[in-house]
Amino acid sequence: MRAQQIFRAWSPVRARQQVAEDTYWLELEAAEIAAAAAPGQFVMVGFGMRGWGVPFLPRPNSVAAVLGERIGLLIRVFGGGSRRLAGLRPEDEVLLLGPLGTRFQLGGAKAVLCVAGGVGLAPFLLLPRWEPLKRSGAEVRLLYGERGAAAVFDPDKIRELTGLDPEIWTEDGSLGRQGRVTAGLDLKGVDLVLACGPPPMLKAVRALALEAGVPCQLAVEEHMACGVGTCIGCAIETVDPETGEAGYSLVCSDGPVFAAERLRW
Amino acid sequence: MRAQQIFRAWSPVRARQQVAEDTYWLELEAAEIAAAAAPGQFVMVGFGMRGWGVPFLPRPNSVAAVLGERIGLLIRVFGGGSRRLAGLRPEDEVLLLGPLGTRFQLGGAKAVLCVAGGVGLAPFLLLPRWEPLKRSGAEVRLLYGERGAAAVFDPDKIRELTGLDPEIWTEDGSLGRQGRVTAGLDLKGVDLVLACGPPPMLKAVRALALEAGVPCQLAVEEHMACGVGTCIGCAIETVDPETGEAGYSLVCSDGPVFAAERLRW
Amino acid sequence: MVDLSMDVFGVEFQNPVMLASGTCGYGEEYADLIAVDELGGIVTKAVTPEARAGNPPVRITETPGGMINAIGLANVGLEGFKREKLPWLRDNLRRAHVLVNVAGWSVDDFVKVVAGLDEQDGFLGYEINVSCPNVEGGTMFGTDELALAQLVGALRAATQRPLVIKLTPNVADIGLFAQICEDNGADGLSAINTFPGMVIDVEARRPVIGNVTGGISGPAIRPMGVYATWKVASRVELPVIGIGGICNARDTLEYILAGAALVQIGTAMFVDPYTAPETIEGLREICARQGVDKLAHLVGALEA
Amino acid sequence: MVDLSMDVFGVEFQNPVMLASGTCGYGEEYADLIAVDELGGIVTKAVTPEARAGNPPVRITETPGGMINAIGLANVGLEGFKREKLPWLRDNLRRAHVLVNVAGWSVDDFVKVVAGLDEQDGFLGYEINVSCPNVEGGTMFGTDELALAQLVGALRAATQRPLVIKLTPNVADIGLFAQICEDNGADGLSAINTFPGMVIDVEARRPVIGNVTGGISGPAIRPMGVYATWKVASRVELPVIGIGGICNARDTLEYILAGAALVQIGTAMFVDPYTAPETIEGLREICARQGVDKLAHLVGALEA
Ligand SMILES: Cc1cc2nc3c(=O)[nH]c(=O)nc-3n(C[C@H](O)[C@H](O)[C@H](O)COP(=O)(O)OP(=O)(O)OC[C@H]3O[C@@H](n4cnc5c(N)ncnc54)[C@H](O)[C@@H]3O)c2cc1C
Ligand SMILES: Cc1cc2nc3c(=O)[nH]c(=O)nc-3n(C[C@H](O)[C@H](O)[C@H](O)COP(=O)(O)OP(=O)(O)OC[C@H]3O[C@@H](n4cnc5c(N)ncnc54)[C@H](O)[C@@H]3O)c2cc1C
Ligand SMILES: Cc1cc2nc3c(=O)[nH]c(=O)nc-3n(C[C@H](O)[C@H](O)[C@H](O)COP(=O)(O)O)c2cc1C
Ligand SMILES: Cc1cc2nc3c(=O)[nH]c(=O)nc-3n(C[C@H](O)[C@H](O)[C@H](O)COP(=O)(O)O)c2cc1C
Ligand code: FES
Ligand code: FES
Repeated sequence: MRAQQIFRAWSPVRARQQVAEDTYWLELEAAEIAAAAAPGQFVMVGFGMRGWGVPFLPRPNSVAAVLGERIGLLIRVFGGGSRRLAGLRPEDEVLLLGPLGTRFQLGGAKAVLCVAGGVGLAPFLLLPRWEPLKRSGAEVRLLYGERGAAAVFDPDKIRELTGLDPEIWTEDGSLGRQGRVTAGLDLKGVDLVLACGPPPMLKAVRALALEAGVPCQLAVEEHMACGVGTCIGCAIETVDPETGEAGYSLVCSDGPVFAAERLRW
Repeated sequence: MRAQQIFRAWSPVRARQQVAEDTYWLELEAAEIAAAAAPGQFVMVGFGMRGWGVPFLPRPNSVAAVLGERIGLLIRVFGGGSRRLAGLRPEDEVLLLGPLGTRFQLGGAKAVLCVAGGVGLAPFLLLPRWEPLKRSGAEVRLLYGERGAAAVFDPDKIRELTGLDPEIWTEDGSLGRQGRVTAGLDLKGVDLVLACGPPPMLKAVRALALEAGVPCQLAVEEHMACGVGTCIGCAIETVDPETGEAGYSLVCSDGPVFAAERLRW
Repeated sequence: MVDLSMDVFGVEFQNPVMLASGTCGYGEEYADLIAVDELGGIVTKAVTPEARAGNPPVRITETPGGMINAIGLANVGLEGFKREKLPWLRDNLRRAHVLVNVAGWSVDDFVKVVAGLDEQDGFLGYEINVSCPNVEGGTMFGTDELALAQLVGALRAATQRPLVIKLTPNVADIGLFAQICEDNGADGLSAINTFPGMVIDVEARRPVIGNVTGGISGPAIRPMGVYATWKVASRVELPVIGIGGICNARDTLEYILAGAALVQIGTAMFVDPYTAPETIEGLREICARQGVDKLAHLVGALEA
Repeated sequence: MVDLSMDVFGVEFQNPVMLASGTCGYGEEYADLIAVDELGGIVTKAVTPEARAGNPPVRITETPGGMINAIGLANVGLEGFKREKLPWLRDNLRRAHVLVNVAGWSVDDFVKVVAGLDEQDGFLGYEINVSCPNVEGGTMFGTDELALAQLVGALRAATQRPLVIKLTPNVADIGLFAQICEDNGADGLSAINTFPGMVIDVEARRPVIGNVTGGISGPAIRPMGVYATWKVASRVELPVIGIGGICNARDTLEYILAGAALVQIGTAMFVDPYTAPETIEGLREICARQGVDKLAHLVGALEA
C-alpha cells in the first residue's frame, strides 16, 4: 500500500485561459486530489476510453494550484497531447489520476531558493499549499526563466497565487534580467535549492548546488504510461548515495522530486 | 474526369441541435458544396489529420439541407463516429468532401412517392433543391417511418424545410399511424418511388414497386473509406439489367442512388 | 444473474478478465486503486533468474492508437520475487488466479525460474514469454520451431502446474507455433505479445526509444490479436488467452467469440486503471442484454 | 530552395511521395482533386491476369488508428488495364512515375502480367505484391523463401524494367526476405504491406468483413513499418520504399531517416485527399527549418 491514496476521477473543466504564448491555464474540479496534493506532485490527465485518439496515454502534469475543490494546471503546448489539453473547454471532462509522486522536502531549511524554467514554474505556484513551509516560516525566493517575454506567465498572477515576488529572467532580455535563470544563482545564505525545468537547466542548478554544498532537490520529467509504478517505463538513471551503486529509479513513484545527488547526470 | 466537381474543405460548424432521440441537426458552412448538392448525394465528414481518433475515417452523410452557404446534416448516433459528429459545437471544424455520388432521377414522373425510414429522411429534406422537380411541378408525397415518437424529426420542421406534409408512421403507434411505413405503401397513381432507410425497409419497398411495375430508386448504404471510387471498398451486389450479369457496383460513385432492379437483393 | 466464470486449467476463473504481464507489476501496485481479487486473475511482470535493471530510458512512448515499450525485462529476479512479491500475492489474492510470467535466454534460464518457484504457494501456473522482442535473443524461442519445441518439452518435465506459452505474432503462421506448443505438452496459449516497432525523433534524428526498437501494444493491435486468437483456437484444442488492445467488454467479446476462454488487459490499464473492473461489469451488462446466461457458451461461438 | 528529388531506379523522382497501391485507383480517380503529376509517383491498384470482381461486402471497416480491408484484388485485369487505364497514365503523368502493382497466384500469373505490359508506354516499372493477405494462397510467395526466390528470378528474366518487391511484415525476419529478393535480381523493396487482422461484430457474432479476415493499414501500423524499413535498409543495398501509416511530412521523415528513398501514402489519403500534396509541402518546410538543402542526404541518416 502506498503512503498516500491515489484518486481516479472524471473531472470537469471549469476554466481555461491562455496565459502566455503556447501556454494555458486549466482549472479542473477534483475535490479529493485538491485536498491532498502537495508541491512537486503531479496528476495524470487523460481521456480514458471515451473518445481517445491523440493523446492515447494520459499525460503527466504538475499540480500548479489548489483553488477550493479545483486544481490548476499550467500547460505548455509541445505536441498533440498538450495541444488537446490546451484546447479543452468548460463542459469537457478529463480523467484524472492523482496526486502522484514525491513532494519537495523542506527539512529544517530556513532560506529556500526556487528555480523555475519555463512551465517548470508549475510546482512552485503550489507553494502556498506547502504545510511544512507555513509552519516553519522559512524565507523563499523564486527565480523564473523563460526564452522571452511572450512566454512569461504574468508576474502579477504569480504574486497573487504564491505571495512571492518572482525574479524574472529572459534569454533575450525582453522582460526582467537578460540571460539564463541559472546565471542569477546566488547560493549565499541559501540552505535549500528546489528546481524544476528543462534538463539542461536542472543539470546546471545541480552542478552549482553540489559544488556549493547546498542541499538541492530537482523535479524531473520522463515519458510515462501508468504514473503509478506498474509499467516500469519512466526509469531514470540514479545512484544510491550510500553505496554509490548505479541503477534506475522510477520518476512517477520514486520521483518526480529527487535529491540532486541521487541523479546520475 | 467526373461529371461533377468534388470539393474538399475545412468547414466550420455553425449550428448544432438535438432534434430527436439520439438525433442531431448540424449546420456546416460549405458554400461550394451547398451550391452544388442535389438530393441523394452525400458528403464525407471527417477530421483530417488534426486530432484524429474515433472516427479515423470520414463518415458518409446525406446532404439534408442547403441553407444559403450552409449545408444541413441529420445525424443519428450509432457508434463512435456519429457520436463525435453529434457532439460537435460551433467553433469546431470538420473536413468535408463532396458533393458525392448519384442523385435521384425524376425522368418524366408526375407523381412521386418518397419513402423514408429513420434518418433515411435526410435526402428527402433536400427535395426543395431538386431542380427537375421544380421545373416539372410533379406531385410529391412523403411517408416517414420511425420506431416511436421520440425518434421522429419534428413534422413542422419537415414542413418548413420541404413544404411537404409528411405522413408519419411509428412501429409502436406513439405518433401518426401505427405500423411500418411500408404498410402504407399505396402505389396507385404513383409513377416513381424513391426510398431511403434501413435495408429491410428498402427491400420491402423494392419488392412492392417491382411487383407493381412502378419505377423505383433506392439510396443505399455501405461502409466507405474514400468516398470517391479509389478504394473499391463500398461494393454492393448488382445485376446488369440488360445482360442480367451479376457483379459489384460502388455505392460511393455508382450510387448511393440505384434503380431498384439493379440491386441484387 | 449472468455467470461469467470460466473453467480453465482445471480451476474456475470467476470471470475471464486478467491483467497482462508487465502492465500490472506484481498486483500490489494496483491494490489501492482497484479490487484486484475481483478479477479473473493477473499475470506478473516477467521473472528472470537474476534481477535485471532493464533498458536505458526512454523506455516508452505513445504511438497511434497504442504505445511502444522497451522495458528490457526489468524485474526483481527469482529470489526477489519469492521474497518480496509472492507473499503479497499469496496473502491477498484468494479468488483471482496468478500466472507467473517467465522469461529467459536459454532453456536453462526458464527451467531455473520454474523449478525455483514450483514448490511455492501463491500462484496457479506459468506464462512463458518466448516472444519478448526487446531483449536480444529473447525472440528466438517464439519464432524457431525446434527451439520452441525443446523449451516447452523441458518446462513440461519441470512442472505439473498449468503451463501457458505466450505466442509472438511475429511469425508467418501462428497456428503452427501453437501446434508445436500443444504437441510438446503445454496446457494453454496466450496470444499475442507485442509487435516489433520503432519510433524516430525527426528533429534529433535518433530513435525515441533508448533501446532503438520496442514492442507495440494497445488498441492499434487489437484486430491482429483477434485474428491470432481465431487462428490459434481453430488449430489446437488448448485453451487460449486472448491479448491485444482490449479496452472494454465489447473488445473482450471479440476475443471470446474468436475462441479465447480468458483475456488479458494490458495497455488500456494505463489509460484508465478502472478498465478491468469496468470490463467485468460491462460483460455482465452485455450478456444480460443479449440473454446469455453463461458467458462460457460464447467461447468460439463466432459464425464464420 | 530545398531539393526534394530522389534518384532511384535510374530515374529522378521529383519528390519521394508516392500513392500506395489500392488506395489511389489508377491515378485518374484523384485527378480532379489533387495534382497527381506533382507527386513523386503512384502505384496502381493490383493488376492480375484476368479481371476480378473482388470479395463480397463488407470490404472495409475502421479499426483503432486505421482500417481493415479485404477488397479481394478487385481489378480490371491485364487487358482492361491496358485498354482503359494505361492510356490515361501515359497521357497525363509526365513527371510523376508509375509503378504497376502486380498480383497473382502462381509464378505464371505474375509473369503473364509483366510480359503483357512490358512493351507498353506509360509506366516505369513493377511493384510485385507477394503479400496480399486477402486472397487464399496470395500470401505464399512473401512468406516462403524458396517460392519468393523463384518468383523474383522468373520476373527478372521477364523484364528489364525496375522490379520492386513489396514485402509482407508477416514474417519473423523481414531482412531475410529482403535479402532473397536482392539475391535474385530485384531492383528495390517496398515495406510494408498490411497485417492480417479480424474484426468481429459482437451483436451479430459474425466477422464484420465478408471475407472474415483482412489487412490492417493506417497509422496504427506506422511504428511497424518504420521498423521494417530500418531492418530492410540495414540488410540490403537496394533502395527501399517505406510504407505504412504515413500521414504527413514528419512521418515521411521517420521512414527516410530509417533508410527509405521513397515512401507511399495509402490509408491517410482516405482521411484527407490533400495528405499527399500537403506532405510534399511539409517536407519543404521541415527541410528549410532544419537547414537541409537536399532531402536525399537524410536517407538512412538515423543515428542509432
Ligand atoms: C512529473 C511531470 C510533470 C509535468 N508537469 C508539466 C506541467 O505542469 N506543464 C506542462 O506543460 N508540462 C508538464 N510536463 C511535461 C508534459 O507531460 C509533456 O509536455 C507532455 O507529456 C508532452 O506531451 P505531448 O503529447 O504534448 O508531446 P509529444 O512530444 O507529442 O509526446 C509524445 C510522447 O512523449 C512524451 N513526452 C514528450 N515530452 C515529454 C516530457 N517533457 N515529459 C514527459 N513525457 C514527455 C509524451 O508523454 C508522449 O508519450 C510534466 C512531465 C512530468 C513527467
Ligand atoms: C451514402 C450514405 C449516406 C448516409 N447518410 C446518413 C445520414 O444522413 N445520417 C445518418 O445518421 N447516417 C447516414 N449514413 C450512415 C452513417 O454513415 C453511419 O451511421 C456511420 O458511418 C456510422 O458510423 P459510426 O462510427 O457512428 O458507427 P460504427 O458502427 O462505430 O462504425 C464502424 C464502421 O462501420 C461503418 N458503418 C457502420 N454503419 C454504417 C452504415 N449504416 N453505413 C455506412 N457505414 C457504416 C462506419 O463508417 C465505420 O467504418 C449514411 C451512409 C451512407 C453510406
Ligand atoms: C510496458 C509493458 C511491459 C510489458 N512487459 C511484458 C513482460 O514482461 N512479459 C510479457 O510476456 N509481456 C509483456 N508485455 C506485453 C503485454 O503483456 C501484452 O502482451 C501486450 O501489451 C499486448 O496487450 P495490450 O495491447 O492489452 O497491452 C508488456 C507490455 C507493456 C505495454
Ligand atoms: C483499400 C486498400 C487496398 C489495397 N490494395 C492493395 C493492392 O492491390 N496491392 C498492394 O500491394 N497493396 C494494397 N494495399 C496495401 C497498401 O498499398 C499499403 O501497403 C498499406 O495500406 C499500408 O500503407 P498505409 O498504412 O499508408 O495504408 C491496399 C490497402 C488498402 C487500404
Ligand atoms: S509511468 Fe509507469 S512506472 Fe512510472
Ligand atoms: S468508398 Fe472507396 S470506392 Fe467507395
